Amino acid sequence: MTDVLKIAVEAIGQDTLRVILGLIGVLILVVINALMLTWAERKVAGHMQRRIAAKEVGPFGLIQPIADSLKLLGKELITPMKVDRVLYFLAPVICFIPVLVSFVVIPFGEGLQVRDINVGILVILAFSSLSVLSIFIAGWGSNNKYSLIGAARSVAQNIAYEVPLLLSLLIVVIMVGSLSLKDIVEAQKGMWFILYQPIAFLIYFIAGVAETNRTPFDLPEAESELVAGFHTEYSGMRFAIFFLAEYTNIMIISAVATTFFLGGYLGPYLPGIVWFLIKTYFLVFVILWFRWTFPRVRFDQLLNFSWKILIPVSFINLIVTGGILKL
Amino acid sequence: MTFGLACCAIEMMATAMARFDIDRFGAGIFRATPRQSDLMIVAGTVTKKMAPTVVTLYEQMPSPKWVIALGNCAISGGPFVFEGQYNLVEGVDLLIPVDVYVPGCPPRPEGLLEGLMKIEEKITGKRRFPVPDKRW
Amino acid sequence: MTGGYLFNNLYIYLFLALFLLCTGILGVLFRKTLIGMLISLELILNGAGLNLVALNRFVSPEDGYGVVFTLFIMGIAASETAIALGIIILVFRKYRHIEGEKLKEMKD
Amino acid sequence: MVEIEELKRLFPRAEIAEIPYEERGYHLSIAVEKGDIPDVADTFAKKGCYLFDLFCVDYLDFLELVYFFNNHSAPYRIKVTTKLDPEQPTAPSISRIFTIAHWYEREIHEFFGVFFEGHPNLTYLFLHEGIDFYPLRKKQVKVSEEDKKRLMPKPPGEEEDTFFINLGPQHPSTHGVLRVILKMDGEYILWAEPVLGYLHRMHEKMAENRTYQQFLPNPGRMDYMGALNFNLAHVKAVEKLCGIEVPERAEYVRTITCELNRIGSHLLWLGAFLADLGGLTPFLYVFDDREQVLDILEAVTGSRLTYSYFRFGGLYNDVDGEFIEKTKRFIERLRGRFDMYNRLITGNVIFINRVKGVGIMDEALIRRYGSSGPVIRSTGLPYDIRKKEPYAAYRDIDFEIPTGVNGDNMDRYMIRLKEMEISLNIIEEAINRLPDGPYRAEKLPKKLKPPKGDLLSTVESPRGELGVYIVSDETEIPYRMRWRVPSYSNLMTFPELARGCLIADAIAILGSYDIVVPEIDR
Amino acid sequence: MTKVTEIIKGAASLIIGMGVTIKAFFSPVVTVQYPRQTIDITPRFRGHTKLLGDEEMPERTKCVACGICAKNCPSRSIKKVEGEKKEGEKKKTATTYILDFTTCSQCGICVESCPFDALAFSADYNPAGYSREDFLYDLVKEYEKRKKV
Amino acid sequence: MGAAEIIFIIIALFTMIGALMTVLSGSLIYAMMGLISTLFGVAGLYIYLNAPFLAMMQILIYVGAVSILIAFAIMLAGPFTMKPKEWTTVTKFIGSIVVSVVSFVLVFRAIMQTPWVQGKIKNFNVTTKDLGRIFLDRLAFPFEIISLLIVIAIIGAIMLALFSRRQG
Repeated sequence: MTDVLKIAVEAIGQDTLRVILGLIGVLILVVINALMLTWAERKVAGHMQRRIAAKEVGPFGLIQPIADSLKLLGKELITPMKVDRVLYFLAPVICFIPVLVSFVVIPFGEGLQVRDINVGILVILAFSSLSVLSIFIAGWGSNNKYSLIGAARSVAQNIAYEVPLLLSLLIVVIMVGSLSLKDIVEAQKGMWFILYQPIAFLIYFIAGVAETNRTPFDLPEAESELVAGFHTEYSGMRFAIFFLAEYTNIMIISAVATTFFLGGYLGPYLPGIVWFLIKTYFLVFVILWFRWTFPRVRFDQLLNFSWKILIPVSFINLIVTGGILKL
Repeated sequence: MTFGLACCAIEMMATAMARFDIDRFGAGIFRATPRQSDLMIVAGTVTKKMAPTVVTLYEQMPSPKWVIALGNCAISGGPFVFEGQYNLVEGVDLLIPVDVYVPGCPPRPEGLLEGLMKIEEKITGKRRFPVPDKRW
Repeated sequence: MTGGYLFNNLYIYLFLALFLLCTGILGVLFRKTLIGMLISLELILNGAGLNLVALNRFVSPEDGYGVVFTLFIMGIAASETAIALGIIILVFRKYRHIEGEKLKEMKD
Repeated sequence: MVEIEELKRLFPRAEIAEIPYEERGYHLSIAVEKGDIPDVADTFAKKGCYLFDLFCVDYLDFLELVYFFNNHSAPYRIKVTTKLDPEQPTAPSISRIFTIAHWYEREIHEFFGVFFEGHPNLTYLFLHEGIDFYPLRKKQVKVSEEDKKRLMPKPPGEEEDTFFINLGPQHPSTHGVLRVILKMDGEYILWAEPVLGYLHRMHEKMAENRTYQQFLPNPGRMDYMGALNFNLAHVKAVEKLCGIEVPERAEYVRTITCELNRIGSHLLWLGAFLADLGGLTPFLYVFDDREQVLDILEAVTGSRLTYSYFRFGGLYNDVDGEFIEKTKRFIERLRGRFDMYNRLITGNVIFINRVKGVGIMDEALIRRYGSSGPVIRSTGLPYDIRKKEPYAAYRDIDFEIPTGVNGDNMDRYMIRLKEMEISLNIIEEAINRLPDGPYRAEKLPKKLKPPKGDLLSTVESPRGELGVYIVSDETEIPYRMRWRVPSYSNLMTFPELARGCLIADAIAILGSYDIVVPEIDR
Repeated sequence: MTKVTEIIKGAASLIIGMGVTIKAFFSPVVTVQYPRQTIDITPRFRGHTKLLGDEEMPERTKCVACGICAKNCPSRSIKKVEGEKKEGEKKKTATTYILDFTTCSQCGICVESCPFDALAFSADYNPAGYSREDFLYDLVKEYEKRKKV
Repeated sequence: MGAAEIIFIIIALFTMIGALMTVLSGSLIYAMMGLISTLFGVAGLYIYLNAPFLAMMQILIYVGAVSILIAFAIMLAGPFTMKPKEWTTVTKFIGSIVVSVVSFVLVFRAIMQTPWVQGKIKNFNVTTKDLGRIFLDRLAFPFEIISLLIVIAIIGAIMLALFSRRQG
């Protein structure tokens, strides 16, 4: 049996047990993070609008997200009549996979990483494309015109913004010479990459906000235009999973930005994980801040912005960086 | 869910705004789609042309669900009832079951908040919030 | 045959690659719409890729040519899809359908 | 612009009479045969007039179609009437000359049963098939089978590659219960058609059942955002009809409160417009300011939204020193807030890109539709009833009318912001001049029985030109009361502006009109 | 080059906008926490109507059940006004005065038209109930309840 | 049978079922779903073949780009038609099956009869660095050609799009 395990381990990777435990940890983290963020979103929104927001349920309204999720659990699961059942059920599930997988490779602290894969960043990028797929399936399966428009928008948006996102991360990969997230963090011991590559950071962050479908790029669910976009027909727990995935995506985008540009878990005095969380949640706060400040861009402007500004700029950045590194 | 029909919708918005802040009770997220709503606030006159839509929307909401009839028009047709009227549903409770009625033309935002607490009272059986002094 | 394990067996990979190839051929032959054919084509390409990597892994593990050529295949597949998409949309705009059989004019 | 001699020469069969404007609210009355209507309309269209209103009055013996024409340069309101047979009412359609008549004629068709020859689409606009009589006829007349067939909406033909979207009746951006059918090609709109009547509350029918006084609460509920302006239009009309003098103090208070109401309305529009564009936070900021307006108005009128504060011959109750104090403080506060709005919204590059060059209107379009208010001021027409036909205390107060250049959403936005500033100036001026005296006319008849006749009263509501036309028959109850509402003609330009737009732009355009649906549906 | 300056200007405008919201984030909230706090209701607030007590005889209201208000009401909200003549008094005294608040439009015509000034607006600003019948107020009874408080 | 083997079998079955679904399902959207599951299955097989980089690239390119493009095509070509008719005539179907089965049998025999020479090194381990070396040293010319091909494809796609826009 040990023999088998050894070979299994050899075949799959390292320590299966560690991965499984890590996955459970990640799951808990994902849920807690999403709950926290719904609360934070309300509070940030509230205070930016000079009101209190969630307050009456629990101290500072901290119990509110739990109460909400319990409520959503208790809701009736409606399956609308004309939906494509398989796709309708599948979409929230698919939506959740990339979220889980991405967390596996993110280094939360020194040694606090579920699994250091030597193609780590590729894992995140590869699986993040799945979330588009889930939006597409949700939109298609819902048999609702608003959902379908939302899905179409989402697909186009993701194609457009995946490119600058990749290119700006590629710059850092070139500088480090490794695809492993741990190596990237370790390479920033002297200086954070944001100081070398502010433009890349900006492009990554903008594209990241677009990838998570947040304002000002929240076209797939643009409320004033498409009611609720791709999840118009979803209710109860299925809707909650979309919600969960959205907030976790924000977290991932911020976490990757932290790892790539802000020195990850590096920082004086405090333990690594604290630094990591501080940096990540600061970026999350900025994303929330965006949402409660800006109006939404228009669809064609969104695409033009990516194709005409972000992609050329990041190409130039890439070429210049490559040239400087070789010289 | 946002379901502003008429005048009262403005007061409903006012309730969500900074001065009254319905979000304190965790009820701040007005969803535009019935699938994700728990409470339907019918704020305004329901006409006969609108009635089928109201019913559909109510049916599209996942249970458990509640309804507040906000304003006199939604309760009984309000000031628009007269003999020979041809386009009014005289009270939304003729179409869908209503849990709490908030009268007024339009009701003040406090009225809506009070209605919300009444809903909670109906669900849990007790009132968590202090009762403000009754004014005469 | 290396080892007793299924996943260390060259033949199983070859079999899977062949399976993908044949289903792909099946799809290309009988699918009605152009998109359907395109999808089936992807299956064939995948089969080829799998074949290459498996042979690379078991027959000549010293170098990575199979892997590299699979990457080439991916590049080709992506560009092929882009072009095919363009053509399909063009056909759709012109004929209002995307059914391969009905496109008699293309033969002339 | 319009000369009587010329008209007499052109239409020898018509009865043309000059009307004392001060008493009746319009200048010229022309009675023509129904066959001449298209010619008359054509003449006025060539002279640069717009169709102010088109409606019908049922006199039992005959139906009277009333056309009101006006022009934007100097108000010269012309009433054109024609008599129709009540049994088989038919009239020629003028929807080809004035596009807005398309909808007015549909309205008359379903409410009176008048068949318009040459009208392309006489289907239900306000009503639905459950109502099988013509509601506004004095005697109950059943809808004929033939008419019923005509009224049923024709399903628009679905072609390949296009699909239909129902924007509303329950949709977050329609500000109420407006339904717009959009025919889309992907994200682009090919064709749009508003469907009204989801909030038709029968105000005009109700007016025929209630005394002038009992109708007081209604206008405020038509346009709950500009309740006081609507209230004023009604009160002003009845006062003119009965010859009631209004004390000067009341006039000034009316001006102040109306302007406050206008600010409140524009503020809400600002928030709602931004919410349509996806920015929610400004909505809450404007409500913060709006609550101040409401506080001021509530302290004097007792209500937050539907005030019904003006009474015939004056006001419901007087304003006090506290009101003036509060208003002055509010003026200071709001002036300070404009800078914040400019930083948050006006300068924002996303906002600018969303609104600039979208929904461009020009003068010709406006003339065909007879739009009014900030919507037309954005094209550069300085047309404002407060200035052109001054009422209340606007006679004494000098103010400028902001105009735009391009007629796009940006201009409409800028004009409304500017109008708020100007309203603040007007309020300040009016407060400084506020005379002492009674707030209500002393001698008021116990029962209002106005003399026989008709009258038009116009007011500049926050959304534009509001008109009330009253026909009195010497009883306490109006014989016919017609409300010409500004949002109606503003909204109807939507199909034309939305064509070829992205859906996001269409929603921005819809938001920029500042429509209030109950006002359109009445 | 103009494009670059445009982009920079645009970014600057966005940052200015963010400055506005972050300033609001750290400024005090304007929320009035109903039901823990309440807004001062203005004395002119128009709630439903109430009957005023007679100054001379506080046990009875000023209402003499003449029915003028019911006649003038635009939406026939005042359902029933009844009174009886007590011995030794000149006028009738109202015994029931039923107001159907659900059709009231709070316009104030009844208050204005009352020749005895017996009606006024109450400051009952937050009514809510479980059925329509909750708002069929009998104003005479309301008056008696109020007297006790 | 270890855990790894069970997972391997599951992945293999997943791939095969996905492939069958791709060709046999009636609606294009399900075909796409089948393709995606096949792609994932193949990616899993690549991991078993010690090529994790390739597996990730497989997902990134195939799932992230190719299938999204296909989704786009489905959406553009068949707007709001949930299930475009896919089934063809029976004769054609039988013919196709015969062709594929015959080719399957023939190639399978060929595979089984070929004496495969197994490599000497047991641990196959090609790192990303090695791949880069191969690309830019020994296979620089094909790499350039592929790059050229992709550029041509991009230009061609743009041309097609412009052409179709002019038509529409």
